Amino acid sequence: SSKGTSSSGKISDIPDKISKPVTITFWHAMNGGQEKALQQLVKEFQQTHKNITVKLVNQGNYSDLSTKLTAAAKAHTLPVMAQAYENWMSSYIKNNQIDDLTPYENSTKHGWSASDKNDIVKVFLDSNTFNGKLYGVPFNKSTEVLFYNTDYLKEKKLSVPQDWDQLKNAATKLTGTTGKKKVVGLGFENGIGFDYPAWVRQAGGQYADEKANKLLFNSAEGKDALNFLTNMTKNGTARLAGEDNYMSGPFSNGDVAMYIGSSAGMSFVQSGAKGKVNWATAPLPKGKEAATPFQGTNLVMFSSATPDQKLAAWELMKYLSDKKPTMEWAKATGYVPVRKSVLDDAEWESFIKENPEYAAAEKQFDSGFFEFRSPGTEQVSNILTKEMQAVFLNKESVEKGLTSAAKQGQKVLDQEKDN
Amino acid sequence: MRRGAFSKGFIYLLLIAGGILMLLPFVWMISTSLKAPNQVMTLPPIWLPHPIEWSNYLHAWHTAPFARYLFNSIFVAALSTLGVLLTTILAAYAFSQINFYGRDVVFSILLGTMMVPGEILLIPNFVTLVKLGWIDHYEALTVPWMASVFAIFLLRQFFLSIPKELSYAAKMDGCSDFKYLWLIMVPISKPALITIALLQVIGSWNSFLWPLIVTNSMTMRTMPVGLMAFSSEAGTEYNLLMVAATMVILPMIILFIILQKYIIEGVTRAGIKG
Amino acid sequence: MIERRTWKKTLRALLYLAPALALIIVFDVYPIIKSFLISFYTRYNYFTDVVYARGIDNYLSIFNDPEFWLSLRNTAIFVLGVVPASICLSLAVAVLLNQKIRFRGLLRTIYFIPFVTSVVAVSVVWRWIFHSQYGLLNAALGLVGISSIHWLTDPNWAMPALIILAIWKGLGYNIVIFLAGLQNIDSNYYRAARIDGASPWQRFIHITVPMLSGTTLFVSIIAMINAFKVFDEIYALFNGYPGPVNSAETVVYYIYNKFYVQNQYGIASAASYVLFLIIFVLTLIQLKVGGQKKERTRSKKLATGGGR
Amino acid sequence: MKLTLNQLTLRFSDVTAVDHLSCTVNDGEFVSLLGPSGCGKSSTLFMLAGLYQPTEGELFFDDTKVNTVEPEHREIGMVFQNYALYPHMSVRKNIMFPLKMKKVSRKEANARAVEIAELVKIESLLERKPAQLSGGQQQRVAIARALVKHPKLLLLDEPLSNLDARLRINMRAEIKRIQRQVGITTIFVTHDQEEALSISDRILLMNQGRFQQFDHPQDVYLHPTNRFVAEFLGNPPINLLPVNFSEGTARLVQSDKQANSYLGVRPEHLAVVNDGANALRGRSESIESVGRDHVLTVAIQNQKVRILIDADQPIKAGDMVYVRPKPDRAYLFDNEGNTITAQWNGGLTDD
Amino acid sequence: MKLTLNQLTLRFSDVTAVDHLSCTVNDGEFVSLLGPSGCGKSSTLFMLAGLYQPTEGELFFDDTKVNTVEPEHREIGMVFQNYALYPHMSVRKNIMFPLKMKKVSRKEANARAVEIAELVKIESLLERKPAQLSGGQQQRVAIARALVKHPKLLLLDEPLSNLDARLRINMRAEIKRIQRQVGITTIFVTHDQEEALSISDRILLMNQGRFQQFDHPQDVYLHPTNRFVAEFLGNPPINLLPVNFSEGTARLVQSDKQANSYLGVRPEHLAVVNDGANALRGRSESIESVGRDHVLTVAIQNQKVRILIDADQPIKAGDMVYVRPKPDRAYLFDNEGNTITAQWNGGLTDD
Ligand SMILES: Nc1ncnc2c1ncn2[C@@H]1O[C@H](COP(=O)(O)OP(=O)(O)OP(=O)(O)O)[C@@H](O)[C@H]1O
Ligand SMILES: Nc1ncnc2c1ncn2[C@@H]1O[C@H](COP(=O)(O)OP(=O)(O)OP(=O)(O)O)[C@@H](O)[C@H]1O
Ligand SMILES: [Mg+2]
Ligand SMILES: [Mg+2]
Repeated sequence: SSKGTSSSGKISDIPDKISKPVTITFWHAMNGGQEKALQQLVKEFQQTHKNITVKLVNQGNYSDLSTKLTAAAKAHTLPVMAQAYENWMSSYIKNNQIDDLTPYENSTKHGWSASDKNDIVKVFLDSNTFNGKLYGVPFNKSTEVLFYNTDYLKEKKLSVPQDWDQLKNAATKLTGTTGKKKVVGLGFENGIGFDYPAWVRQAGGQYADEKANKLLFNSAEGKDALNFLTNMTKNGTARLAGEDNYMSGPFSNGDVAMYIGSSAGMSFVQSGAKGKVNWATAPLPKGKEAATPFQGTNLVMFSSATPDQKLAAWELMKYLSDKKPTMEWAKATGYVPVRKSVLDDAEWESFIKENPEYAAAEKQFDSGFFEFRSPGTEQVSNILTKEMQAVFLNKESVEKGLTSAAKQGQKVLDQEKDN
Repeated sequence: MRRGAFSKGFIYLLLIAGGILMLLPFVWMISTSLKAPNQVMTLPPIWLPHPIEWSNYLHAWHTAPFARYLFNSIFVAALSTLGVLLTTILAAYAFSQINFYGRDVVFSILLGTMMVPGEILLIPNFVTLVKLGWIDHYEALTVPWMASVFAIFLLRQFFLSIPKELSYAAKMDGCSDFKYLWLIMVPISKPALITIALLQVIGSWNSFLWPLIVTNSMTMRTMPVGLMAFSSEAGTEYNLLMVAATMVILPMIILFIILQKYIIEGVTRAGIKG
Repeated sequence: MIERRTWKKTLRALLYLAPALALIIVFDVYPIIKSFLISFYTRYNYFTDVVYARGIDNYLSIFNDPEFWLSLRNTAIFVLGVVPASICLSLAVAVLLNQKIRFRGLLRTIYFIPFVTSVVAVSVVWRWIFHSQYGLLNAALGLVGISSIHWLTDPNWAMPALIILAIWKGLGYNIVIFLAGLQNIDSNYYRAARIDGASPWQRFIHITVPMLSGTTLFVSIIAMINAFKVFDEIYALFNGYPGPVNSAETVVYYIYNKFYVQNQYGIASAASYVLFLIIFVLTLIQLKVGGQKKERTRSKKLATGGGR
Repeated sequence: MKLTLNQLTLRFSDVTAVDHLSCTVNDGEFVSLLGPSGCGKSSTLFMLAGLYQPTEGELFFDDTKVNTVEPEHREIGMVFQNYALYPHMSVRKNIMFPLKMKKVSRKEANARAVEIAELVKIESLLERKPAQLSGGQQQRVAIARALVKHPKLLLLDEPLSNLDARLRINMRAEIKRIQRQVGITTIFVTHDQEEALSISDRILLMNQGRFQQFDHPQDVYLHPTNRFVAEFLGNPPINLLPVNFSEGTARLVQSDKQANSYLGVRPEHLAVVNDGANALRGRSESIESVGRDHVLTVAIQNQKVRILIDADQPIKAGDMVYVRPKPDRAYLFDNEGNTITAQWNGGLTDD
Repeated sequence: MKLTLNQLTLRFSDVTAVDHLSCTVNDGEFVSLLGPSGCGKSSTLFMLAGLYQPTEGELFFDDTKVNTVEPEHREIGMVFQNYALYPHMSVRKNIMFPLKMKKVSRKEANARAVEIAELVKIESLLERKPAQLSGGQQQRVAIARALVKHPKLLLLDEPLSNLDARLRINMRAEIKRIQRQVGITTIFVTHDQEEALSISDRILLMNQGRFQQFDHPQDVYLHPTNRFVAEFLGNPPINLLPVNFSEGTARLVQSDKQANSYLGVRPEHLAVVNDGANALRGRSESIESVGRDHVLTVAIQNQKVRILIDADQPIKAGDMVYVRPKPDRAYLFDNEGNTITAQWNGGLTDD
């Protein structure tokens, strides 16, 4: 199958301007406050783009959205644009369902200037680039941070951990009975397999080679990372969210002193911990290297749309990733802004002052990386989760767990490729 | 006599113990819906919210267009239930009273359709609805649910247990098969029909993925979709979610309280000797 | 009156069946056939329906997949754990609730509530009940000296936890059907049995159970089918994961995963048909066994059929 | 409507309920169907109604063959042995149902239902459900439902079995009146012989699915065509004495083995007389009074004979008496049970 | 077992089915319960069985109050008016069921079931399901089921209504025999008076839920305590003539208005005589023969009177005849229907 060439992606196809009113449908998975914020941005967009009507369609959560997109692709009723994760995008590209945005990006009339391109956080652009072509525009991005209970740290006279050793040390010290509570030092979310790439990177290793479609984590560094985690879970200084589902629960209860989790969880910690514990966030401690995964979706446009619609979609993408909108978006939702220039903005700075916990995320842009994007990655992470759980439960050795995960995962990737 | 009182007491004890277990999540739901966020996830759980946050209800109600959702839910549930009753009564009649060629084969095939996981059928059905042009229309929410193999199977079992004497008597009275079905079998099967209606309404009411998939506009969506507004990838606003969940299930509980009377009100067969 | 079959009757039956059949063919049979075909496509484009190769590779691949066998095993355990217990319990509760007792309406409503309560509320509370540290269940077990069980994080206990939840959740549904079935039993038979000296238990065994056999057969078939297709409960209890170390991964979870996560439509379809075949065979057996019993009770129908 | 049954047969898997039954019922006739329990009476009615398809044979209404006509098109009124009332309908609705099926206007249907309900004396029960009625009341509803539409053929399967004697006499008079008025051909199954004898135009007797006799009531009673009919009718039952019949004279014998035929005489056709000519000598054993009847039991050799006597007849237990049958009211049956029509001069001897 | 009913009352929402009924049934007695349809017979049995709780009053078995004893502990055998056979059990299983409940061994239970089935002549039907039986056969299964366990109290609700006369006589003799043998106290509801009169030790008569008379059969028949009893029993029914009774003499009057009492005479207690002393003069209207009965109808003034006559009495329609009641078999009832016990010298005149 031909990769990435889409029929309507040539510069010549891009209209000069939108002369007739055009309506674009935008399927998203933003709910509650996030949806309200998105609606607000779109409203503002439409005020400056009178010819464009944006129909926002809420398609539930991400998994519902994905299902719906699959169904729509099958029925040939895809919208003009949608949110998409990178690994979804690689499927869509394989099936020629989304458009290469490079011509738009480079279009003199409608594209980004060089400074624009530089301003957008590199890791975000890179994660949207497949075979040298841009297929998406970063939209709602989050990252992993370290949450910690400031009271507990103060009590044990610990400073915020900066690297693995400090982390391990703090976890050990924080574990035990504090007050009336039995406290565990460090917590991880249940889908630990999804975090594993970061740990491997921090250990100095590589998780996978995307081009070769090869998993590489079954390496010395991979083992180091897993050993590091396993030692802590086995001696009880670290735990998974487990039956508590999300770490935000036990953390805001004071049952866990620190945890590593998505910055998107902050609002939940905020409301859950209110009046119970004091807390703050910090960038992830580093191992041999600093490495922070960035997650979240991007905006894509589907090939089935008309040229006018595509141009309109591009305009919207451009707008949403512009400085002011992305700042508004970040402020309203807790996602990170996609432009570096935001960080120096006075408005943003005063916002950060009021909400210092949001600072941790943006501090990590430089150590940021994006996850392995091939079709099947999600499944590989699931396999890893399962095997890591088995290792934590002493059902398997680190060695065997990793080998088995690599074997199963590689099989999935190979199948996906054939698919 | 004393034994009777004793066993009655024992029955109550069992039923109430079981009842508490049944009620627990419901109570939790209501109590959570009245909590401030920081009381939601505490362990051990807080059962009596303090203070009681009535404002959660107001807040949740405004988060999504629940009035519209409510109307859609009622409309869709009513329509698809009526449809299901109609098709079910007719089909169950054929399966229970008419001995036709291929009856057992057709029935087996119908049974078979229940055994394929619905997850597999979602997308082909979506495609069909697109071809019919029903996406984002009430047709998509109702028509596919207007026939239910489960209901046909259930009603067939009931129809089979109606004494044939009644059909004889009806024929003597000059009643055609069709009229016999509507005037005798249907009223006598009231408990079964109400059960079917109840299960259908609840199924329709609680169905979430389907309305989400086959509709695109807010104005076409139903109550459970409203629950979406309170979850995100990283967590859930449980207190508001429980408000919404309470709003979603309350009509069902009221409906059940109304309908269960009719399920109890069985039909005695008196009037037929033997 | 059941009698000889004729073409005229067949035509009439078709008329009665037409509305239901039309819908079922369009929305059930057609997609089933369609996905059945897909289960034989080994290389093809799902979106354009262009098929490059057909074969039974999908089937071979699932049979060679240890994960599939694991999910099959888990499903079997689940079905065996849920169906008999659920039927017995719901029958018992239905019979009790059918008694002339006070607060009957209220109690019925209470038993019905789990069936309508939101899945999220249910899962949150059950996760609390199963919580190893703060949970109700462990507290109760602690009273009888059983030490704390890690219901949700120990792979050995995840399935029992899931089974308990599923029984609880399905109870109301079965009870409602049983209640409707109980209404169908004429009270005269209970009167006769009391005169014959039958105790409440004996009346249950000799009148209720046999006269309810049609309903029980129905409920057990439905319960079995539903148990084989279990999915939501797993999602709810383990928050989207198939339990610790996949200890609660069932066939439908497997299928879901293949279809919606991995986009392996052919394999997912193939797995569906393996599941289908298993359920179908078991249902036929159930119908046969249950049907024989009913044959005996309903032989009057056959007999009138003799008057040709 | 004339009714013709031609070799009508109904077989269940292993039982022949009705066995080649042939007869013709005239238009407007009132026929009672009599026979022992399980002899096929209900089955016959069900075939007439079209509810059972005959296994063999033909059925004609007037001159149309109706074997395959659907029951609902036969215009029949039927009272089922087990009532078969619609449990979910009130008495009123039950009775109105056949009229509703005939699309009679609601108002008229109601009026007619009320009228017929008064006739069967259930007018005060109209709003009740069948489950709230006594057995006899249910039965009366069933009668009302069958009569209300003035059917062309009325099939009554023991319609009065649960009614008290007084009501029963009333009801049958009413049924008979309506039947006459409208001229409905009626088949009436009953176990009450007195009833059958008093209201039927003709009586059809069946046994084990087979035809026995079809005649006017007094003929069936007084001129039975076989021993079954003679034995079946009459209360107290007919006396049957083993006799050796030859040359116009019947001689009482000791045992069935020695008998070549049986002499049947009904208790009311035996008289206690003073002389021994054509009479049998025996010892009076007991006198029983039941209501208005006084039954004398006489032992003649080793046979017991019952005789109906007047209350004032001065006979005591232990008396030796002569018993003589009315000559034209004594029947001779051969060993197969058929009536011997050969000349019998009334000669009778006990030695 | 002795049975005592004390002011037993049963009310349904708006109907009083049984109204303060009191009586005592002796141990081992065979009592028939008689009364018009809907008078509360079945309801009374249901209370005795414990299936209905009396609204008022008390019920004693021997000397124990049993109002609240559960039916299953009362050791009762019952034939329901609607049979209530277990449809899912074969005839054999139906009959064995009460024994199974008593934990009688399978083998013995089966033997007893077969034995009793032979008694009611259904031994060939043991493997059938109730739905495959005729009405009478079902009824016999119900009888067998009630008898098989030799209960302490036997309640029979019209157990023979669907049996033919011959079988009926057989059955009742068998029931009576078992009842005697085991000494079971039995309450028997029937509509067949002849039956009630012939097998009961005593007859209890009810009307509209209320007690009427409880006496030995011939007493009820010959000495009715009120007009209801007199009218209810007897076939053809008693003749009731409006009379003016004074000074020991009854004078026939034209209409009910003029009457201060009624003279009741059963048809068999009226004789056609030659002289007019204490007799009424009338015109013979018709003679009907029904089975063995010959009923002469005589018009006396504007009253119709039925008389049972002998077949050979030489009376033709149109004859003028004198009709005279047997003096001690004629009853006087006052306007409330109570029997007037005042001296009546048999004097009777029609003017
Ligand atoms: N469930 C009920 N609800 C209301 N009234 C009832 C109910 N059952 C019986 N009755 C009424 O109570 C009265 C007595 O009924 P019961 O069945 O005892 O009569 P019965 O003497 O047995 O009559 P039958 O000879 O007709 O069977 C009747 O008038 C009947 O209509
Ligand atoms: N469904 C059936 N299957 C098998 N045998 C049957 C069935 N129905 C009736 N029979 C048998 O057929 C014979 C005739 O039954 P039918 O009901 O006609 O008798 P009946 O004359 O009405 O008797 P009764 O006076 O007892 O009601 C009986 O021996 C009966 O057992
Ligand atoms: Mg019959
Ligand atoms: Mg009764």
